[in-house]
Amino acid sequence: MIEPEEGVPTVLNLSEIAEREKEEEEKVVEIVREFGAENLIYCMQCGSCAAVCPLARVGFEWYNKKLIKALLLGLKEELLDDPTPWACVACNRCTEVCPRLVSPFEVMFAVRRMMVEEFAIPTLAIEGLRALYEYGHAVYMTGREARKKVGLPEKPPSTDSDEQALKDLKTILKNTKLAELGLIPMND
Amino acid sequence: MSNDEKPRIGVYICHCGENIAGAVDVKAVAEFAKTLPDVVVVRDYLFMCSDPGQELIKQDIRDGLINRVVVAACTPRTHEPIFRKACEDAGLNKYFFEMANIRDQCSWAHWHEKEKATEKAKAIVAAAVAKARLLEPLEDRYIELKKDVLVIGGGIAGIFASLDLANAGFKVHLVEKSPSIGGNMAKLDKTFPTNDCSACILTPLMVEVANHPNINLLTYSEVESIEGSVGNFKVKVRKKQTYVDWDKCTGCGACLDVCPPKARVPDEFNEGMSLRGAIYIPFPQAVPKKAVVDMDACIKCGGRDFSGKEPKKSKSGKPILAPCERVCPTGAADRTPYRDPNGEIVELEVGAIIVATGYKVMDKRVFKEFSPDHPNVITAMQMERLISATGPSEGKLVKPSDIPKLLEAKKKGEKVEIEKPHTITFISCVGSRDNRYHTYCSRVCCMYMLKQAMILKEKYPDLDIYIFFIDVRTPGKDFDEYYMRCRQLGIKIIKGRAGGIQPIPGDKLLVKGYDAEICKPVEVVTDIAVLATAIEPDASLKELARTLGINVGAEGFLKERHTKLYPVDTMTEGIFIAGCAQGPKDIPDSVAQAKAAAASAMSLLEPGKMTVEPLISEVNKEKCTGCGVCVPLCPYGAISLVKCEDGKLRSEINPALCKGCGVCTAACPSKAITLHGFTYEQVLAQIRTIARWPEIQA
Amino acid sequence: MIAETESVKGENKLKFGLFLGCNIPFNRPDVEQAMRKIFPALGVEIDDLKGQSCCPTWGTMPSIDIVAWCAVAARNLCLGEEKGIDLMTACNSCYGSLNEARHKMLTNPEIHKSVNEILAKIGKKYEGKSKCRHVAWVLYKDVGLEKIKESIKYTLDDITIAVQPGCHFLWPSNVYPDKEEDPFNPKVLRELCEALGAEAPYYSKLVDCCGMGALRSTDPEKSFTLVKEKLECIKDELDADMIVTTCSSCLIQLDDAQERLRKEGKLNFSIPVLHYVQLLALCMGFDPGQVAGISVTPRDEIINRIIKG
Amino acid sequence: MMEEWEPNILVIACNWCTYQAADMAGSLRYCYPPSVKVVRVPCSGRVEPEFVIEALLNGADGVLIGGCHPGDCHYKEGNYKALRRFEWLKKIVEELGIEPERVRLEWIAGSEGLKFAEVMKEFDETIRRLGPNPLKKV
Ligand SMILES: Cc1cc2nc3c(=O)[nH]c(=O)nc-3n(C[C@H](O)[C@H](O)[C@H](O)COP(=O)(O)OP(=O)(O)OC[C@H]3O[C@@H](n4cnc5c(N)ncnc54)[C@H](O)[C@@H]3O)c2cc1C
Ligand SMILES: Cc1cc2nc3c(=O)[nH]c(=O)nc-3n(C[C@H](O)[C@H](O)[C@H](O)COP(=O)(O)OP(=O)(O)OC[C@H]3O[C@@H](n4cnc5c(N)ncnc54)[C@H](O)[C@@H]3O)c2cc1C
Ligand code: SF4
Ligand code: SF4
Ligand code: SF4
Ligand code: SF4
Ligand code: SF4
Ligand code: SF4
Ligand code: SF4
Ligand code: SF4
Repeated sequence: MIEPEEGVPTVLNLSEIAEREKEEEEKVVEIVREFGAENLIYCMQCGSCAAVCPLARVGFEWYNKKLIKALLLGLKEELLDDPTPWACVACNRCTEVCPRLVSPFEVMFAVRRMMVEEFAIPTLAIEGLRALYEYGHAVYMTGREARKKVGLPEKPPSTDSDEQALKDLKTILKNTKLAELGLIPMND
Repeated sequence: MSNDEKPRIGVYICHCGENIAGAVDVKAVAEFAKTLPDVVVVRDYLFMCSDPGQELIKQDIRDGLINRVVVAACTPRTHEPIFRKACEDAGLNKYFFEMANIRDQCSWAHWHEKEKATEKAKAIVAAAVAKARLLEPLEDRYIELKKDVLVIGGGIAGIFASLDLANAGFKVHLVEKSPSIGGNMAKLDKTFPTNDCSACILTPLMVEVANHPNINLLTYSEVESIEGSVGNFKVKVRKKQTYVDWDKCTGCGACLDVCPPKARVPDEFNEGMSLRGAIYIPFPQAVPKKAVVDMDACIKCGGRDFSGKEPKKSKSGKPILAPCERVCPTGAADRTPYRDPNGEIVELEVGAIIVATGYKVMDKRVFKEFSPDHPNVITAMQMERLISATGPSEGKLVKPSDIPKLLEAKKKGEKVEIEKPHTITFISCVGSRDNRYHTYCSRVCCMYMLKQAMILKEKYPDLDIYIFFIDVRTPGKDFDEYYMRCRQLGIKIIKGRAGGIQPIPGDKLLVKGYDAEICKPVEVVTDIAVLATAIEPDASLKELARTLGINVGAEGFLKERHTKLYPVDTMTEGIFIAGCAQGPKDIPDSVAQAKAAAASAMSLLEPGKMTVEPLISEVNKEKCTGCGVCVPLCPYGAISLVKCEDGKLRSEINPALCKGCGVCTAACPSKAITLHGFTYEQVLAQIRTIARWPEIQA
Repeated sequence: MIAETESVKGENKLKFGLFLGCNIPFNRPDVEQAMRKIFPALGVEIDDLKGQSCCPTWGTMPSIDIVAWCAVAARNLCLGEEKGIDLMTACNSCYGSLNEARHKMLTNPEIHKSVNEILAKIGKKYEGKSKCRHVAWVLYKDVGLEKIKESIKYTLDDITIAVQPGCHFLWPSNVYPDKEEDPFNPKVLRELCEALGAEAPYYSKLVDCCGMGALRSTDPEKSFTLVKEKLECIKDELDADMIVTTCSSCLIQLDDAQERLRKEGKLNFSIPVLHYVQLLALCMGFDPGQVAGISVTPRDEIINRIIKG
Repeated sequence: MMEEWEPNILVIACNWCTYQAADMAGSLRYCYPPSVKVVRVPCSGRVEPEFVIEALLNGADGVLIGGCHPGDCHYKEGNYKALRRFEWLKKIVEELGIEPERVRLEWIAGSEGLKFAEVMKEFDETIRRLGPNPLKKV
C-alpha cells in the first residue's frame, strides 16, 4: 500500500486489510454492529442516503454511503482521524430515505463510539462531556446576565440549581461506559 | 410376490456425489442398515437416480433378492416417482417403496456436524425401514379428464395460452375481469428490446382470440368459486353487469362523450391523466369493443336507473332519456329494462386452469420523498401513456401539468402554446429492492426506463435525459446492446438512486441524487420526473389464490411448484400459472411461460385420463360403528353413511372424491379408517423408531 | 414498531413538564421566557421538572454508548413520568434525542432493562409512559389553531415568513409521537404561522438542514456554506420578512451565521429570526424585551412592525 | 450421562408445507440441530394425538407438528382440525406430567426454509433447557 502520512491511502490493498482483520480477530463490521449499526450489512450502496446528506453536500469525505462501504471492506485505523462522523448532524434524512432500512445515522454514530474507544475523540466532545458531568448541561454558557435581562432567575430549575439532581446524574454517568472509558475525571 | 411374503428389504444409500457423502459417513450408515430387521441387501452408490444406480435396484428385484425397497437419498418430493417407476419396471409393486431423506433433511442441514449427521442418517434409515416392513401393495387409480381449459386473465400471457390451446383443439374459456382483454401491454407505447409498437403486435392477437371458434371469451367476468380437482373442476364465473346490451352494442362510441362533467372520472387506461365518462369503452382497440357503465360514476341522468320505470315528460308525455341512451343508435344503452346488478353466473366444467392475472404498478403516493403529489412526478406507466399516440396528449410530449389545458383546447378546437419539456429524469427501483415495500427486483424497469429514454431522445434530440440507477440490469437477449445504444444517444446514466425530489420555482423539479462513480451528490433541474414504481401483485390475487387453492409466496405472487423444474405448475395439480402473476417479467418471458403453461395443460389433458396415487382412505366396515364422526370432517364431502346389508349404517368413502388428507383417519374413534400409504401402523412404526432412537443406537 | 403508550396527561387540564435543554436556558433564555408567558395564557399548565438536565445532546452520551444515552434521557423522562405528565420542548435536539432514546428503550427490551438497572441506583424506574412532545405540536394539536387565533392581540398582516421546522422535527418519522403527514413537505409550522395572519409559503429549501450542531462545531466553514445556501434561497424565492423556526439550534445558527457571513462580506441582506414561541408571545402582547430580547441579527424593526400593526 | 445427553426431537410434518420447508432449509444450507428428525404425513390433519403421546411415551424429548398457515391448507382445512386437536392434546400431555412446552404446533409454509431452521433451533434450546423427557427416566 502506498502509505500516506495519515488517513486513507490512495490505493487500498484489500487483501492486506482482510489479512489485518484476520490477525486482529475481530471484524470491523461486527464492531460497529455491536455499537448500534445493526443493519449495515443490508446496505446495497444505492446512494440515496448520500443524495440527501448535508455532509456529502458540503464536501466531507466519509459521509454515510462511503463510510458504510469502507467499514464493509474492513477499514478502521485509516478512518479514526477523519472528522466526518463527528460532523453528522443526526438529522436522519438518510434513515428516512434508505430503502434497506440501514439507518446510516446509526452507522455514523456507531463509528463515533468505535472512535471513542480508541480515544480518537475531538476536544470539543470531551469538553461537552465534562460540562455534562459537572453541571448537567453540555452547552454551559455563562448566560446568567442574559437570563436576568429577560426577567428569569439566574439559574434554571435544572441540575444547575439542584444539588441532589446533579448528584443523581453523576451517579448515572458513573455507571455507564463513560466511566469505564475514563475520558473525563469523575472522582468527586 | 404376494403381500403375505415375509419382507426382504433392500436398502440403497446414495452419495449424491459429495452432497451426502460429504457430511454423512455412507459406509457407516450401510453397516448399520445391515443390522436392521428384515434388511437383506444394503448397497451404496454415487448417484442412485442415475441409470446404473436404478439398475442396482432393478437387478436385485429381478434376482428375487428383495421385495421391499428403501432408498436413502434426497427428498421424496422430487425423487419418489423416479424410484417407484424403477420398482415397477422391475416387476415390484411400486408402493413397496419408501424413501429416507438423508440429503435435504440431513447432510445439507448438518454439513458441519459430520458425526451427528451420520447418526441422524442412521435414524432416518431405521425409521424408513420400520415403515417399509409394513408396506402394502396398492393399485393406481384412473380418473377421466375433461378437456376444456379455463384461462384466467386476458393479458398477453392469457391470450397466448388461450390461442395455443385453442389451436390445438382444446376448448378454452377465457375469463377477464375488465371489459376488454389486452392487459397492461395494451397501455404500452413501444416495447423493448425491439421497440415495435405494442398495439401493432397485440391487437391482431386480441382479434384472433375474439374470433376463435374454440375460445369462449368472458370479459367483465370473475371467477366466483371452484370445486373439484384436476380433470374435473367445476367453476362458477360471475359475468358482471355491463348495463349495456352487448348483443346490440356495436362499439360505435357515440355514447362516450355525452356523460355530464359530474360523471367524469379518471381514466384507468390513461393512468388517471385524463377523464372518461361513466359509460365507456376502455380503449379504442378494445376487444370486445363494447361499452359498459361504471355505476359508481354514473349519476343516472333523468332518474334513469334500470329500475324498470319509464319516466315521461309531464307536458309532452315523451319519455325522458339519459344522454347516453339518446345518442345510442342501436338501443344498446337503453335504460328501461331492469338489469340485475349482480350480473349472471356461468357454470363451467374444465380439466385444467391457467392463471395469468398479471400485475399492477405501484402507486406513487407513498413515496413522500419524491413529491408524489406534484403532477409532473409520474410513474413509468404514466410515461407510457404520455408518449403513446393513443394517450391523453396523442403522443405529444408535454408536461403532465399541461394536459388539462391541452384537452380543454382540443375540446374547443383551439390551438394552445404549450412549453416543451427540456429535461426528463428517471428514477429506478422505486418500491422495488426496498425493505419498506418490496424486496425483490421488478426486473423490467431498468429496460423500460432505457426504452422510454431512447424513444424520447430519438424523437426529441434536444431533450436532456437522466436516468438514476442503482445498477443497470439488462440480462437478456439483445438487452445490453440496447443499453449501450442509450449511452451512445447521449442519455446520461447516473449510477446511484435518487434520494429526493423537490418542487422549485418555475414549475420545475429538483432531483437530488448521488453519482457513485464520481462520488458526489448531484442535482438535476427537471421538468418531468419518472418513477419506475414496482410491479406488484394485484391486491385481489391472494383472494383468487385462496379460491383456487394455490399458494402465494411471501412477495404476494403466485408460487410455482418448483422454481426450476416446474416453473408453471402449482402445488395443486391441474392448475398452472403464467406471466406476471407468477412474478415480474417482460413480455418475451410472459409469452414463453404462457406457452409452457398451455403445453403443460395439453400434456396433462390430451390422454383423456390420468393415474392418481391410491394413497386415499378406506373404511373397514367390520370396525366401523356408524358413529358418523368422520362424515362432516371431510373437506371434500367424500364420506357418507350408507345402510349395509345388516341394516346398520356404516361409513363409506367415495374414492373418486377422497384426496387422502387423513383427517377422517385421524378422527375415527374406532380406527376403522385406513389411509393407504400412511396407515396408523406405518406412521407409528416410524415415530416409535425415532422416539426410541437413543436406545436403538446404544 | 414503537409500542405506543398512552400519553399521560394531568387530570382535566393540559399540563406539561417544560423541558429546557441547554441552548434555551443559557443561550436564548428569551425563548424560555416566551414559553413561560404564553402557555399559562393559553391554558396550559407548565411544570418546572425540577432537576432536569441536558437531554443528552448528540455530541455527548449518544456518541459514547447507547445505554448511557438512554439512561440520561430516561432520568429526564422519569421526571415527567413520576408526575404523570409528558415533557414538552422547544428544542429539536432535545426532541430528537429524548424520543430516539425512548424509541430504543421501547423497541429493545435489553436496552430498557440495562437502563432501569442504572436508574435503580438513584431510586428511579422508567416505564416508557412519558414521552417528549414538541411545543409546535402541543400548540397545533392540543391548544389548537383556533385558540391561538383568539388569544392574539396583533396579527401579522402582509408579513411573509420563511419557516424552518428543522431536521429533528421531521426525521426519522417513526420515532416521534406526532408525525407530519408528509415529512418532506411539512405543514404544521406553516399553519401555525398562518394562524397569526402571516403568509408562510413553501420554498425549495424549506426542509434543508441549517448546518448547526456537530457540523458547525466540526467545520464552521462548511457549516456556513449550508446556511448561506438556505438564506439565499429564502431571500430569492420569498423575500421573507422573517424566518421562524421551532428549534433553538436553528434559531441560533440562522441568527448568528447571518452576522458572520455579513462581516465576511458574503451576505448583503439581513432577515430577522424568531422562535415560533417568541413570535406568538409578541403577537399575544408580551414584553418584547423579555420574550424576544436576545439576537445577533437585528429584530427591532420587525418587532415594531408587528406591534404597531 | 447428563453432559452427553442430546435432545431427541420428532417433527411430524405436513407433506405440502413444513416437509417442503425442511427440504428448503437444507437446500439453502440453513443449519439447525441434528437432534431434529422428521416424519412425513400428508397433512397436519392426519396427525392422531396418539402419535404424539406414543412418541413421548417412547422417549422423544420434544414433538413438533408442522402444518400450513391457516387458510393455506392443501386440503382446505386440515390444519384447523389439527389446531383443534392440539388444544386437547396439550391437556393430556400435562396430565401425563410432561411440560406442555415439549409439544408444539407450528405453521411453516413451504417457502419458509429459514423459519423452519429458526423454529428448530429455538425448539432445541427449549428442550435443552427442560432436560430429558421425564418419562424416560422412569
Ligand atoms: C411501464 C412499463 C413498461 C413496460 N414495457 C415493456 C416493454 O417494453 N417490453 C416488455 O417486454 N415488457 C414491458 N413491460 C412488462 C409487460 O407489461 C409485462 O411483461 C406484460 O404485460 C405481462 O403480461 P401479463 O399477461 O402477465 O399481465 P397483464 O398484462 O397484467 O394482464 C393480466 C390480465 O389479467 C386480468 N386480471 C387480473 N386479475 C384478474 C382476475 N381476478 N380475474 C380475471 N382477470 C383478471 C387483468 O385485467 C389483465 O387484463 C412493461 C411494464 C411496465 C410497468
Ligand atoms: C458456470 C455456470 C453456472 C451456472 N449455474 C446455474 C445455476 O446455479 N442455476 C441456474 O438456473 N442456471 C445456471 N447456469 C445456467 C444453466 O447451465 C443453463 O441454463 C442450462 O444448463 C441450459 O440448459 P440447455 O438444455 O439449454 O443447454 P445445455 O445444458 O447446453 O444442453 C445442450 C445439449 O445439447 C447438446 N448439443 C449441442 N449441440 C448439439 C447438436 N448439434 N446435436 C445434438 N446435440 C447437441 C449438448 O451436447 C448438450 O448436451 C449456469 C451456467 C454456467 C455457465
Ligand atoms: S441509502 Fe441505505 S442502502 Fe442506500 S447506500 Fe445508504 S445506507 Fe446503503
Ligand atoms: S444523519 Fe448524519 S449521515 Fe444521515 S443525513 Fe444527517 S448528517 Fe448525513
Ligand atoms: S437420488 Fe437424490 S441424492 Fe441420489 S444422486 Fe440422485 S439427486 Fe442425489
Ligand atoms: S352508443 Fe350504443 S352502440 Fe355505440 S358504443 Fe355506446 S352503447 Fe354501444
Ligand atoms: S346516465 Fe348515461 S349519460 Fe348520464 S352519467 Fe350515466 S352513463 Fe353518463
Ligand atoms: S429492474 Fe432495474 S429499476 Fe427495476 S427494480 Fe430491478 S434494478 Fe431496480
Ligand atoms: S368415524 Fe369411524 S366409526 Fe365413526 S362412522 Fe366414521 S368410520 Fe365409522
Ligand atoms: S382422507 Fe381426507 S379426503 Fe379422504 S375421505 Fe378422509 S377426510 Fe375426506
